Amino acid sequence: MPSLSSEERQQLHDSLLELLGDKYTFEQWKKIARSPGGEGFGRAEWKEFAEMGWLGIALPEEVGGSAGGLTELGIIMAAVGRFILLEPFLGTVVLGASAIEKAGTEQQRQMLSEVAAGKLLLAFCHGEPGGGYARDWVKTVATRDGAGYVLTGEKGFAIGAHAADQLIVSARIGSENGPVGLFLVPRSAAGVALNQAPALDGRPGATVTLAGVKVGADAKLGTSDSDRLGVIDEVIDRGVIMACAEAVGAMASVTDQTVEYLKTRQQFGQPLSKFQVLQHRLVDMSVSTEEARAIVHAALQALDDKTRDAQRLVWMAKVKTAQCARFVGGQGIQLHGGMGMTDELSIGHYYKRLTMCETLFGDSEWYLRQLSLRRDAA
Amino acid sequence: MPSLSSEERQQLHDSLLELLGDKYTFEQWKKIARSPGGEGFGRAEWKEFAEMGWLGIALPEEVGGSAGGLTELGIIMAAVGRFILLEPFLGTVVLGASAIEKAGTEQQRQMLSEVAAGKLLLAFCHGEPGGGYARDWVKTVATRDGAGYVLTGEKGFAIGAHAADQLIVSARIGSENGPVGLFLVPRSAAGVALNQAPALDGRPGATVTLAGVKVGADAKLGTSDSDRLGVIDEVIDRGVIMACAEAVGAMASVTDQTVEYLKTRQQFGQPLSKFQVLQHRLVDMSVSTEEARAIVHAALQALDDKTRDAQRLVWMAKVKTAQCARFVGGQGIQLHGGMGMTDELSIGHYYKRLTMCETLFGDSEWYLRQLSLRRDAA
Amino acid sequence: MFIRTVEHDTSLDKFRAEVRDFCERELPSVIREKQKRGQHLEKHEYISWLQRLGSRGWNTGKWPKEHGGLGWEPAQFLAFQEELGRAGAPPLMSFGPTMAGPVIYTFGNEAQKRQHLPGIIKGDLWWCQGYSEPGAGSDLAALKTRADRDGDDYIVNGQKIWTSTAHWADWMFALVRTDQTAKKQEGISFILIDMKTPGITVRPIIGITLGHHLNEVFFDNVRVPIANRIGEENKGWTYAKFLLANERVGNVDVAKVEGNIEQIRQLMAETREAGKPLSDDPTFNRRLAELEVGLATVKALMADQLAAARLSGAPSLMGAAALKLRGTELQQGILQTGLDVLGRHGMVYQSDALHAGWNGEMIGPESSADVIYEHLYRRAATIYGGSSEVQKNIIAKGALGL
Amino acid sequence: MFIRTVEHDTSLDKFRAEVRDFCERELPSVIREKQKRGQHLEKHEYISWLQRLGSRGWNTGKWPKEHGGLGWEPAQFLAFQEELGRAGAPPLMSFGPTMAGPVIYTFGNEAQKRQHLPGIIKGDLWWCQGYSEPGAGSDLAALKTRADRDGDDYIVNGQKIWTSTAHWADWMFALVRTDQTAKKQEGISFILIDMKTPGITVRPIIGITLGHHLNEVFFDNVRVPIANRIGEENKGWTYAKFLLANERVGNVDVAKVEGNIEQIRQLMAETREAGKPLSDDPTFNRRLAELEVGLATVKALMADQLAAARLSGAPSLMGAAALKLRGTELQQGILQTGLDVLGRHGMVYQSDALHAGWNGEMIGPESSADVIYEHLYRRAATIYGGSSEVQKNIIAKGALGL
Repeated sequence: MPSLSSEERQQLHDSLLELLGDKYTFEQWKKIARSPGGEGFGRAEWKEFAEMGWLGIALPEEVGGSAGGLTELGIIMAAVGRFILLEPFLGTVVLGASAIEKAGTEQQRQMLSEVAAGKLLLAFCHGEPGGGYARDWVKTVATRDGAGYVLTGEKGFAIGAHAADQLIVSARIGSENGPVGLFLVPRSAAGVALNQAPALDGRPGATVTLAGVKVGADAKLGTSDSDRLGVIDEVIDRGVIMACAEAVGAMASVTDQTVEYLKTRQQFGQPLSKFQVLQHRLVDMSVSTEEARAIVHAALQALDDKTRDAQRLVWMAKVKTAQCARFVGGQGIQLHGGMGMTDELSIGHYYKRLTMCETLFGDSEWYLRQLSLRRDAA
Repeated sequence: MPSLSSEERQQLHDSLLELLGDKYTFEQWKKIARSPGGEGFGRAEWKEFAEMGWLGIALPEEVGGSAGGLTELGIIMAAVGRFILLEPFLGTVVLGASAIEKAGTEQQRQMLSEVAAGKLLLAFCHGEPGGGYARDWVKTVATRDGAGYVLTGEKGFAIGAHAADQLIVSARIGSENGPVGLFLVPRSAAGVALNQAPALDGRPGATVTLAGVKVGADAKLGTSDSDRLGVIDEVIDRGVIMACAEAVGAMASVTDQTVEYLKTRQQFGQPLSKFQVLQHRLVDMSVSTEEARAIVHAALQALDDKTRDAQRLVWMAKVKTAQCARFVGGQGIQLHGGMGMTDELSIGHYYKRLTMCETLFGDSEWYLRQLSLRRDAA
Repeated sequence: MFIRTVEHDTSLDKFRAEVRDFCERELPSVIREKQKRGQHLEKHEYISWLQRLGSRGWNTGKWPKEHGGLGWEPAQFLAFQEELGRAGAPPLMSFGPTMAGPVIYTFGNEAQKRQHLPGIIKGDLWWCQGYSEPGAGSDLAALKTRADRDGDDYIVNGQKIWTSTAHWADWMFALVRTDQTAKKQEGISFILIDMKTPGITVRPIIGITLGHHLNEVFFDNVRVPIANRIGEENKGWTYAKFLLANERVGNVDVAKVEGNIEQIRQLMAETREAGKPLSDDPTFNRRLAELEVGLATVKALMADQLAAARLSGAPSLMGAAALKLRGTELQQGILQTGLDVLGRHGMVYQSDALHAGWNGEMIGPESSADVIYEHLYRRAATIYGGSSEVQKNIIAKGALGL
Repeated sequence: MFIRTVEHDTSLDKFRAEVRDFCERELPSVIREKQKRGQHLEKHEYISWLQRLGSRGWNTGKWPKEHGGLGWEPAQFLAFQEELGRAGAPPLMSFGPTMAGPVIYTFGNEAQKRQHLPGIIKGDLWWCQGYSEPGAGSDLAALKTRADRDGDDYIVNGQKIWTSTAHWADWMFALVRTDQTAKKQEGISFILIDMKTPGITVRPIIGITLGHHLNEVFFDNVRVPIANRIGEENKGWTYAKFLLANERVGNVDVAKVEGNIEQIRQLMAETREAGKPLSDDPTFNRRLAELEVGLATVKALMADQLAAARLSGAPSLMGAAALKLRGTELQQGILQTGLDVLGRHGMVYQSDALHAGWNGEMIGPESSADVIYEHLYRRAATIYGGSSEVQKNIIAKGALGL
């Protein structure tokens, strides 16, 4: 798998931190998040990220990407986490783009150049009410309608769906027992109804009701009618590991912020950082971050190397990262005391984002179950 | 249920601590435990406990007992735990005696006066290989033989079986589908073979093979052939809560010992007890002990009051006590450092005994499972 | 070990029935409905309910009879809380009945008792707690808000922070520094402040819940009569600690915790994984069982503390600390489990749904917003009333002599 | 984040096959059999195997070639350990190859290298570690054993404790105080002591395992040539820390941990609950999965440390501390799970079965005694090599600047 050298990775990492540290301050974050009538993220910022080449990092060169590996995309997602960026990386660059790349025709894959250019926003609408985290629970049906299809069903909450240009919708082709296909559905198509709501972390998204939505034949990703659950599995795994990478960046920031806060906060005549109990807590936060970083790195590499145990490593990384995120996020608030409880400080927002990363695509208990059920895959 | 007043309980408690603190020092403990060719406990001590009235505390007055409640027996078991007494309280006074009391005929119950007098040692031989902690797993069969029975089967490891005068053996009457009865089997009866071995805590016990052991009609506890699984359930529950009470006493001692050790052990120019991390660890040990004490007390009272939720409380007490015992025992060793690892100091022996109490009759996970399966019983 | 006898009181069955019956008749349907939906009450709604309870003396049932209470035994108070919880009534208010009241009747003078106790008993007035300051969190005694004598008044200047429901409060009990030179615990006085006094500014703090519960309170030359001081000048720390022990026991509202578990059980039944309800899932059931074990333990610890309080007038500082530690951990554990269920609905947080009149469409189970609100709010449970770390310091020093 | 590239080396497959083949042919059947039963090896058995490994240079494969090693990359060393584990070979010995050796080739002089490295490479000689003392546990630098100059010798007096396998050792590397007046870290020297020197008494400590592994070692006017000092006098603390970082990485034997998990999996299959094997039990399977996640994490941390060691000659003190923390917690977690299985067999501990020639009847699965022994022995894993608390102090100071 092509990927950048260590030096190029270091440069990418440095440029992310430099630009974001400079421009994406927490004050700026609040402005974007709270902009009245806004979409919950910054269009201008998205454009700038595109110009930096970040959106196309893992896309093929022929669509304007850098042909980097998932490790490189992971470096970007870690920075996304470190600054709790509000822009739709997961929905568009990770899930949406990989669905199109893996399942789309040559022509459909041309859309990826618009992704790389920051001109196309995507949302991956797969999960459904009643399915929980199960990946194969699809009740939405795409019945044939001439050369095209009519989609009917309900899709669960997806962050960013409210602003996506195209929804990528899974549906069973022909009947409720048919193979699962993936369809491009314009958000503005007739029959698409969104129930917009914020997630725990305040990011808007929506559930989607498809009431006889007519789409053309070319709305289906790929040409065959074969079952796409395998592709969906890969797309979700990519979402999993990228949410983990994001969490690792967020945890690193929480740990840093908490160390700094305790060094300055005076109580009982000395900085809180002088209390051994708090020192050890910070150590546990730091080591937890390091644990997650190490196993996420190992999983990214396994994906890039396409090793046999890659999926299992991704799931293991999810388990460990979720557990660490819970601990680090919770302690971030605890050690900030009352300050951790206000909406004005960043620490609570990191906590919320970590909670999202922890549960997106399945929580640690769910993956432990999957790991124990599919031990033979090891 | 008759039980002593708070003042009488306090007196009982004080007399236990006074006598045992005086006579059952750890040096004495080692002498008893390591006596070459010994039985692993002290016969002389047992006699003395009988004279103090401790063995009959919860037995009826007509057999020489004090007609105390289980709360009083719990006070004794807590002292047993505090001094990690080696004598067969659980097997004889708790399990054996209650089986006879609950299932025996008037005549059989006369044996209890020998228990109270310290002249009869019992072992409760119920669990079997392959059964795990399941309480209804009985494959041993008692086929009829004239007026008596012939017992055939295998019983799992029971502490104290090596020295018991009578084994109380569960067996299915008539055939492998028959009702479960309880039988008194002299350890010396023909056809009884013991495989003696030490448990983790060094206390000897044995597995028992019954190869066509002939016993008389009066060996069966009670006269009817009705199923005794209900009685067995109650006997085991009594074992559970008394093992918990024992663990509470042992935890209190571990906490005290560790506090004392850290107050004297100098490192980095000050007593270890001055390090905040260790202070908070001791607090967690102390609070854990207190939690276990509180819920065990609540369960003892529920048993004495025969409330509807008594069994559920006993199981909950087991879960909590086992979890606390694991923590307290483990930290006892950890905070003693290398000293915790030698066979010469008491702390390792407390650790081992706590491990036994934790797992006897089922561990915390097993009871959590039972609690969640029988939620309707709440 | 196992020495104290807690009597098993079946005579409470009648009392329980009385409470049930009362709630049935008296709990306003708007409150009942809001409670069911996890919606937040307006102050006037809350007060109207507290006044009804007050008509029976139930807000302060556990107070001694001599001070206008009903002299309830611990078991009766627990039973009362349980029945309220089961009836879907709002939790009891603690600022007046559990915190201010006992300090006033224990350390206050006759005039103060006459002035303040009836309002607390009747449920008319709302209290808040002026303890924390920007520079005094864990280190409460480092507080700087000062009260300087001027004739018959103190002139109060300074700032309190994290003041729950200060925007609703009629009165605040507050710690202020009356001696600037003494060692920090020794220059503190305990005073009662009428929140309508000129010079007080209450500024909202929006929490991570997105709700307004906390406040900053600023004092700019606020005149408080010296007659409003409880007990002796500069002895406020003693009363503060007395109050804290009560507060910590009060931090653990057993009925509320029980209600939370019930709520989670319900969430599990309403949430499906590949079509099957989570209430069939062994892992979730195991967690539920573990939470129930935690509840039983906290109840047992609570029974001890209430018995101790009955014997000696207050819970032990050590016992209260242990109870607060484990009670708040349990609360967080329960609400974490709730969140783990809600992940399956996309972790949507429709905080607007917490207010009456919202007419959006709920995503996921009806209680979702309430559970997430509570989860976020209770992150503070191990911080407020003295953080868990502070509780452990207290036990280390006080109980273990470290 | 995610910057370093660890190459994925398929060329190791051939090496792995070579190790497998070697073990197949060279591992004595008596060792293989004992390993399978979890029985303890005699010293001569262990040495005979180490000598065979030594004939290939494999004891010290990760040493640089210039010092007689094979210059293995981290991945090759991990692969080697894994194959040994799978073949049922005993774990590698760390005192010589991981601890003494690297200190000697990094800080020792030519004569010392000539004298000591070949014996470590060949696997002929047994080393032990003279660090802990009765008054110097966590506070290692408080050690008191003194070495006073007398001509060309040091005269050593004092006591070491918790000395693993001192009763087998030919040599000890030890920390001794050579300056009684300097600040505690600054008066320490690192010396090599021939265990046959007159004046040394080794006294066994029977552990809670009931086995003899630990010792006290007494020094009564023991003459050690000054030529046996590594590096400069009074600079021993520097070498000691270098060694500790290696020791801590060595504390986590990944192959052994992997073997333990396999052992537990086997125990689960052999143990029944109401007739059904525990390997069908979802709770146990969940725990197994969690242990596997822990193992994967520790492996990832280990790969990092080995890479760091390759780049800079030694693992980072911080990274080694983190790895030691989590690695030993994992080990204890695995062995606790083993114990939880064995509770179902009555928690019998037939420690005699750990020695060859025992002909009793085993109660429960064949590995029971070994698992309990290991469980008890590994209680010390969070104590030896610097307790977990000490590791956290190291990270707090060194990595977080607290």
